[in-house]
Amino acid sequence: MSELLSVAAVGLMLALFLGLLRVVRGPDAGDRMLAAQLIGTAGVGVLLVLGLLLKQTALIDVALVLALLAAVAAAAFTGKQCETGND
Amino acid sequence: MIDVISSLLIVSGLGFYLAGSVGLLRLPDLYSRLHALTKADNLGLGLLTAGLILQAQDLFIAIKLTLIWLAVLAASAASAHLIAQHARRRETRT
Amino acid sequence: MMTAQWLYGITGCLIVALGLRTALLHTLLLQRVIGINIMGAGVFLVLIAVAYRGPGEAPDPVPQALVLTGIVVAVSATALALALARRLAAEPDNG
Amino acid sequence: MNTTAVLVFDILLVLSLLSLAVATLATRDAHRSVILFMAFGLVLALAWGRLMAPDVALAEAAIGAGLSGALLLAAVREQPRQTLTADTNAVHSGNDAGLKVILQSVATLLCVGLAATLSWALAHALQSAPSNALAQAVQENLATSGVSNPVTAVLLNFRAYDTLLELAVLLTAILGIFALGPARPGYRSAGPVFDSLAHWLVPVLILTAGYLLWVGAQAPGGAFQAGAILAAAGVVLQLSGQRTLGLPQERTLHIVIAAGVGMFLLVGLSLLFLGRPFLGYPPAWASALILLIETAAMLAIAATLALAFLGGRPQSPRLNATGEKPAALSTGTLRAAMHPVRSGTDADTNSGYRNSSNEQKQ
Repeated sequence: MSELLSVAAVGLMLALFLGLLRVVRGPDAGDRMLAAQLIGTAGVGVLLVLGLLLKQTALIDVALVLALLAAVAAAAFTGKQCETGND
Repeated sequence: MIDVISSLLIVSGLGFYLAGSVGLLRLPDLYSRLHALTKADNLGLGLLTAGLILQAQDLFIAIKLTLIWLAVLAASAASAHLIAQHARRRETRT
Repeated sequence: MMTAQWLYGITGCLIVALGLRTALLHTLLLQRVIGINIMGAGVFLVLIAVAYRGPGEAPDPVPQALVLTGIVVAVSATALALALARRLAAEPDNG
Repeated sequence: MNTTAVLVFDILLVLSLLSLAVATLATRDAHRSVILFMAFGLVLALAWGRLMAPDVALAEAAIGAGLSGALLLAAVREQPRQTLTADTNAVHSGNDAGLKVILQSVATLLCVGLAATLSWALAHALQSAPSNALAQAVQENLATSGVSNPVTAVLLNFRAYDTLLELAVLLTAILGIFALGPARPGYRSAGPVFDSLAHWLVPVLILTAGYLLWVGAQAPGGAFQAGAILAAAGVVLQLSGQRTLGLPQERTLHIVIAAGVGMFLLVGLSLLFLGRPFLGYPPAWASALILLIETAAMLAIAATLALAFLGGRPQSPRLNATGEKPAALSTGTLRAAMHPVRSGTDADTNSGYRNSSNEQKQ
């Protein structure tokens, strides 16, 4: 089983790496943020798999924090400031 | 038996992840990328956590994994909407 | 087993150099702040790589505690630097 | 565990880190750079998890991937791109091109030298037999420290002085931010989806913070991680239009900010008074005292980081009381507040004044 888990970790890391290309390439800020969200979700997957693989249950907590803070980052990205007025 | 089911779930979850990444890279514009990513990603993580829950013997861990999946589901639905809204705002402004 | 230490440690060294170069040379103020942050991340990477003892082994907790302290200090220093930059931009002479 | 798979995993992770660092630093667009930096923090959290440092991974996930990104985004968004980010050019533009090239190559050489020296030091550290003296000392004394998570034991017992001084650094930073000017204008809600996100995210963040604080004694977690996550809850509240971040006002707020250092000193001095060394907890009380200090530290860290997101001294409620909605302060008003005498000569500032006085009338 740990064989499969380590392969899964590599696969998830590969998905993350592909997402990185989009973050770097853009072209728009929205594209980058979207790809950052993908990296977040892939990161959650990697942490969950690593947690079982390395027998570190604490990594599940890290995954939870990562998932929540990715939402905070998206909120910060789209937050509207008062002074920007009426759009 | 459980191992087989769990392996299948994990592998198919992985497939969805990779499909999401490829979609993110290959699709032409932001809105279609949004659609590819959020669907594939949530399902990918869902299947992955389902597979991992079968592996984890601990009930507490199983509950936590489910909670994480639910959190990601809600968060990514909201953030996908927000990013699309943001892009749309910028588009209409210019 | 120890390849991981080398891999992450050397990466940390490279990241320190990259961050420092930006902090010294970049013309944009915000980029300099980010450069210093990335330089810090490189230092953390070196420290955590040294603390690593292989899979399944308990790592050295002292460098980990140092890095934990470092992360929190770095974010507060970043906040102060951003406030300084904001004040700088608000000065009519520089704005 | 498959060693090749682990190696491939490590190489992919390291490559991601390096390429993100390069991309973050190479771009000249501040907004892009910030998003890349957030992605860098995310991947870094994975590296900490991989290197068996879950305590650090928790802090990085909260701070590197979320909080500092939010801080930087707010800084970028506030002003037109040029004003915040341009113009350290003035420093360089006086020199001719040749001198600039020399300066750049000297700096680059310096950085290469630094990387080489660091690598040499690293090689030295890794090749000599790992000195486990400190780790062993921690392990031997863990039983009397009052907690069973070694990192928490180091932070709050064995090297409590460091943590006390760290909290003092945080306090100094927030006082510096207060001294630099008033807070930036607030946010308004970005629509119903945003609101519903905030509605469940804030309570879940608070709950997670409490869980991590409590669990920090036996497992990865503790005051820093919990404080950062609580601060993230404050940031979300602020983004959804709450000016006060759910924080108490004025005097109570000042007490909360100083709570970490204050509780540390209180405990340390009381122990001194009772004939123990400063911060030398009696083993029987250690875990209770640590929890007490950690709770105060969490509140202080959360308040400090959430206020840091405001970017300045919070406005006194009097200012907001005149308008029906929170007063929208433009950059012009910020300038006016800073330079009341010069404001008459500056056209930009004038318009800022007019805008804000119009708003007050409405």
